[in-house]
Amino acid sequence: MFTDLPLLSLLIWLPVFGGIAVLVNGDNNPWARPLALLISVATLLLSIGLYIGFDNATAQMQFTEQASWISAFDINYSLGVDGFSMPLIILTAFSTVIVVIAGWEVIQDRVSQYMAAFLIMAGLMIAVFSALDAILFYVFFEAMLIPLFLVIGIWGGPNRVYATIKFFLYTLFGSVFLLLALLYLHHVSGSFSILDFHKVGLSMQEQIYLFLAFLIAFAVKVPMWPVHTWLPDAHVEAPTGGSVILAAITLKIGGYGFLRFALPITPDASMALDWLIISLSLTAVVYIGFVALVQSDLKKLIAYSSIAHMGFVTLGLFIVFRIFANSATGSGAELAIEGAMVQMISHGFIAAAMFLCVGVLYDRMHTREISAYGGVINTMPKFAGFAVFFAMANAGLPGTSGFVGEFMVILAAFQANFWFAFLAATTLILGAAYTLWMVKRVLFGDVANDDVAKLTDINRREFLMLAVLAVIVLAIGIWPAPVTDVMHATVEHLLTQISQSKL
Amino acid sequence: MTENLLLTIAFAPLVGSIIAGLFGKQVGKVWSHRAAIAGVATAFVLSVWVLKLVAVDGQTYNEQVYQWLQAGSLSLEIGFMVDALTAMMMVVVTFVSLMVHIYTIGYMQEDNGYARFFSYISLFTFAMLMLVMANNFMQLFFGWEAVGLVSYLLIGFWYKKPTAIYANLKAFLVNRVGDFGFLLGISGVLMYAGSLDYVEVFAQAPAISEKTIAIFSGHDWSVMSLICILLFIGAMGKSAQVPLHVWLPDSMEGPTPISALIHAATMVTAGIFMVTRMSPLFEFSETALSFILVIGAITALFMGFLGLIQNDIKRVIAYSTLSQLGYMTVALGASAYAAGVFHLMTHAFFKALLFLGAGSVIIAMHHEQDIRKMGGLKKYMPITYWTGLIGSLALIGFPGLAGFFSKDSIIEAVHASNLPGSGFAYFAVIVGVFITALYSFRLFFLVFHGKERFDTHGGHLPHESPAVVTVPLILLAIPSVIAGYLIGSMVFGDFFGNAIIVHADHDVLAHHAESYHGVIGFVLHGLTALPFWLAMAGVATAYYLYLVKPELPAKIQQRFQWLHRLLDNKYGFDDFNQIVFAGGSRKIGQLLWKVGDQTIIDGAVVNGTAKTVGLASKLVRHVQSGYLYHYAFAMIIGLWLLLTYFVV
Amino acid sequence: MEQIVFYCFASILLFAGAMVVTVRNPVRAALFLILAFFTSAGIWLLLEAEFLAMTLVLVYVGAVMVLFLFVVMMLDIDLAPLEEGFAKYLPLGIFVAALITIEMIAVLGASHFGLDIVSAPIPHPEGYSNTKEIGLLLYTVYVYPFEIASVILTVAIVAAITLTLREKKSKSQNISEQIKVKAKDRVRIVKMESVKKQEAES
Amino acid sequence: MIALSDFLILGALLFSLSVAGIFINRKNIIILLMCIELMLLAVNLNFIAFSHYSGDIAGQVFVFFILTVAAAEAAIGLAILVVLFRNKHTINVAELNKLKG
Repeated sequence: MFTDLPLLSLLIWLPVFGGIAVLVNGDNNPWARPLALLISVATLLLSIGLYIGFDNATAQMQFTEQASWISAFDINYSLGVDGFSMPLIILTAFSTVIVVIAGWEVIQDRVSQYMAAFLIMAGLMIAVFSALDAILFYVFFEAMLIPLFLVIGIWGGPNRVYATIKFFLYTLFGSVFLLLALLYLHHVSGSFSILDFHKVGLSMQEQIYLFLAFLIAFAVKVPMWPVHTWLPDAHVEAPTGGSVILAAITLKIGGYGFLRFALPITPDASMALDWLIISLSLTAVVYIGFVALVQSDLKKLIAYSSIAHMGFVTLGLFIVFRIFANSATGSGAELAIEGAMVQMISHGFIAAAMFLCVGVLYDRMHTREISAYGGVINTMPKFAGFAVFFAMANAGLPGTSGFVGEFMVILAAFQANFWFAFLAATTLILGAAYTLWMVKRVLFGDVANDDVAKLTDINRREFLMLAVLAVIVLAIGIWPAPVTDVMHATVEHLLTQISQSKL
Repeated sequence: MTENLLLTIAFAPLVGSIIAGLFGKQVGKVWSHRAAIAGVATAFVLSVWVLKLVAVDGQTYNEQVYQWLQAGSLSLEIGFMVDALTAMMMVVVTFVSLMVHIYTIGYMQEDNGYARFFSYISLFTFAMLMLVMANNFMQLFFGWEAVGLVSYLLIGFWYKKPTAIYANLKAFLVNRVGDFGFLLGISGVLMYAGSLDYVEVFAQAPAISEKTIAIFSGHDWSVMSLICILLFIGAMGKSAQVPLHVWLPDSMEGPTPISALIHAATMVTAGIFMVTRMSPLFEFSETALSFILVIGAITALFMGFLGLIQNDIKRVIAYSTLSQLGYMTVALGASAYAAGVFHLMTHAFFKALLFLGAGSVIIAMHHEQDIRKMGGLKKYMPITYWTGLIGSLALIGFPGLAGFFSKDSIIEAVHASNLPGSGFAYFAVIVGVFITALYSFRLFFLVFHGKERFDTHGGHLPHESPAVVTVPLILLAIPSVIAGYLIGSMVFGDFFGNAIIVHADHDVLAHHAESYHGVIGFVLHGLTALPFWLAMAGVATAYYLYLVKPELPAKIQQRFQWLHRLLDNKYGFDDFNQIVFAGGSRKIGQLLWKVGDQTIIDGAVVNGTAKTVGLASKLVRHVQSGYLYHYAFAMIIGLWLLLTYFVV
Repeated sequence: MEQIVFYCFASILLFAGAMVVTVRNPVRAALFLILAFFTSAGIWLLLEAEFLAMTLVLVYVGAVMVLFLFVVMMLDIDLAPLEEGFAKYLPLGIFVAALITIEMIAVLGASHFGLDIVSAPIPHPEGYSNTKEIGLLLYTVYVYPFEIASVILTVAIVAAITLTLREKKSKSQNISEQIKVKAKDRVRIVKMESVKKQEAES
Repeated sequence: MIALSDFLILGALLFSLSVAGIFINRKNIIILLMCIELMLLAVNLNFIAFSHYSGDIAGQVFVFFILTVAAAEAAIGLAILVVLFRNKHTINVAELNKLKG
């Protein structure tokens, strides 16, 4: 039933045109919010259709669509999803709903523009995940930045200009190299199809250069140490919705890029340079863990914790070569890649929830300084319950989704090298330390000041969005199989791809 | 045994927890505790049934409930495994938990977080059951962390108390250090066994013990030793072994019922349970066993000393718990797993009894916990007094009471062990007996005998606690007396069957089993043995120091000031952790953030690039003067240059 | 004969050009520019470009230069500051100009474009019309550029007018507004205590 | 006969004169405009001379276009000048540097 529809096109263009419709409606229109909600929910429902119609058994691209776009350069409008992109698309659609709800009362200024920006962004991000043509991917990859740039630049905090420019320049800097790499690949393969890129043979030197180009482009997005400093600034200045999308989706594009481009196109270079990524990832986990510990700004702390968590993603993706070399049992490589994917998805929910929690506090107190809080649990018990829950999830407590990815990656990392696992596992301590210390200072204790005493507990809207997230985080933690089942075939396919040398 | 039965046992407390926790306000106080108690009671009754099925009918169970995750050929599952060890733990856990639930009705009556408290302790019961019933490492880790979470929540139950929220953070983080090792150990198991299922892993154990791993290049370590030590680090965190013991005394900031349930009877014994469960692995590594033995001995002895100078009633018992956990660990190290678990069980009863008794005293004293401000409570609180006496005697190993059997079998086992470090361990446990008796009866005499030093609050004399408090005391006192008589089957018999595997060359208990001829003989033998006389000496010393000559302890303290200071600072562990780990990591964080992120990356690289571009533009901008004639001049010069180029 | 005319015109042209750049008064400069255009029209006639010579006189002298004169006279220009640095930059100007001249002559001089290299063209036959030839070319080969040029001119006209158009206050009526006016908008009735009575009483 | 080079040199001299004019009249924008007209005249002279000597009428067509564009340029230039003067009450180039970086 679903396969007859051009589902991916619908998923891309429904929010985009819906967003435009909201925008055209004007600011004073009371329908801006309900309309945006309607569109986002419709998108989510469509994306669930993707899940239902998805065939777990094959690694082939599914729901493919193909149309000529710029025939002179052989650029096509070609779409399709596999086990990597499908969950991310659902995540995107879901986050958009949450963002719309989160901005419901909070955004009073230019409502329709705000909603439209997020809807359009959702469409563009779904397009990034489903594009099978390199140029199409690149166009959406870049276009997606524009709404985000506007969101931070218009609804952001006092230092938003610095943050947006930093964010924009960083990411643009990276994507220039991506474009170069894609053009070169077109030159070699004679096509812009990503799947053709996967098949094209490349010499070691070519692969190294291409890999470095991909690395720069995607490392900025992930963000990996040391190109991570844009993220805390962007998060601090972004409005809550912006932070949610930034953490939940934008960072994932980096990880997705590694999966879609770097690993299959340049397997030999990935293998030769895996030490680089692994060391950067471990640095991210340990170094950033310590940095997060001393943050005095709530959002910065969570932003840094995001970087540390994304370190697990890149770690999981690039330890596979070492696992192949050590191959004790053979299932470590699957564990690593799937762990990285699960970590991405779970981080999407948890980081979103954490930022929403900060947003709830910020809406009431208008400060993000940890020292301004204390004893919030006394006045906001329901909120505190959620906050502690998400903090525990952030610290990787079993039974929450935060545990699954970390657990899988650490298990796999041990098979690559004991010390990888050792350093990665420090997150158990560091993650708990920075998260729970923050919880202690913000939530627990006696009421710290009059402002805290005047706080009101979360309303139904806030309760709803946090509860939905909590249920999902719990569900994935208790039964992650539905998430991983969809990617088995794709992971197997990727592993055969990268285990065959292209030389 | 069916899956539904086990699911009911595990989930009944969870249902109770959810009702009390999420709907506590709607259903009210009474229904909150009814729901929670109903859940736990169901679990207890069914657990007893399971124990009967295992012990009498000889059934075991090991099935998966559902597949948690699959990756490649690896399948991670949630499932239950029930054998004698599990069944015993289930009964102990649910029984103590049930007692604590009932007791809580009285103890927490006036607290605002009444329903929340019930929700937490029921949740704890669920988590602990998941831990003991697990049939694989992943689920074990789930339960492991879940009990840690509940412990965190309960220590910080009174979240307004700064010390409580400090203690709960500390407890969680120290536990996480243990979990760090534990998780690495699990990773090792997966790598070398290719599975996380107990049965499959244990089947692989002989093969794994052959392998080596080069952690530092050039040094080959035995994989099994590495895995076992890593796993044991997890146990050290949870079971509060030196140096990861620091959280347990502080955890007394939580309400007393949970001190009894979590921080004495059940959760802290999870490490002991885990090592016992992994006995098929640990048996292959003498290095690990030796390590366990030494760590346990250090804990048993040195934590006992600390109990001598504490004045907080709960802290004395907490240090006693630490010391007793040390005994259990020593038993594990000596491969006397059965003795360790046996002590775990008896300890669970009498330590819960002591804690609940302490709670009863605390209620009577209006939440005063300093034993220097008590005394002479015997006549006001007879039930508490007598149950407390039973608990204390059980603790010091008075012949005939539960603690005697378990402790004596441990001491004998250590004596028989010939692993490296067993000599020290034997010394530690023997001295420990004296120390245990000394601090136990110091506490006992100071609280129940002697002068009445308490503040009567204007004529309000202390009185006995209500029935919901005293009934659990009595119910716990019963097994504290009689549980020891199970020694015949549990330690020297084959109650545990295949649940515990001991290699013939370590089997210290088998040696004793030969000379074991019934309970009476064991008791009689105990009356002539060294530990008994040491214990009596301890009691006598306590009597002399605290009842006969109460001014003497202060003099001794004056005399040995350095020693007192050392003990008062708890050997400096807390200060060390505070300065080196907490302070150090904050310093590292500051350094990395300020220097690494802000100065080097942002300052030099990111903004440095921007500044360089800015500087260059500033220079170039001077060319763009805005004056027409400058541009005209430039154009003409350009023209001239072009011309010159053509001419030349 | 031709040479005499050429040198005559050439010297007048150069003189006029020199005066344009040196004379202080813009009006005079414009007038000298007109002289320069006239003489160069003469030189163009020597080159048998009758149509362009006429165009130059008609368009430039007749239109553009008149425009210049208008503007110069219309604007009340304070000349003093405009002459600053005249003497200061004179040497440099002459130097650069001389340099360019020398180099151009080196390239364009007799050694490359002398009579011996580029011979004089064959005179056109009787009945030859320069205008007709240009027209033929203009409306066939160059028809598109021609159209574009016309567009450019139109745009220029429009642009010039819009640039200089002053915003005048409209004198037109807004009838609807006039109708909507109510009495109370126009007349404000102020209530005052009558003072006369009291005066009368007192 | 008059050589082609004579015309070209005349054009060159005229051009150089206007270059010198731009230099020395650096403040007066009207004279600058006139110098540009003079420069165009020199260029046109070259075009016509070449056209004449090579017998190709196309050169004259170009002059025609140049005249057109120059007329447009003069018109707009003067219009800007008028607006400028109206707003700033000066045509001193030294004061017109508002776009300066």
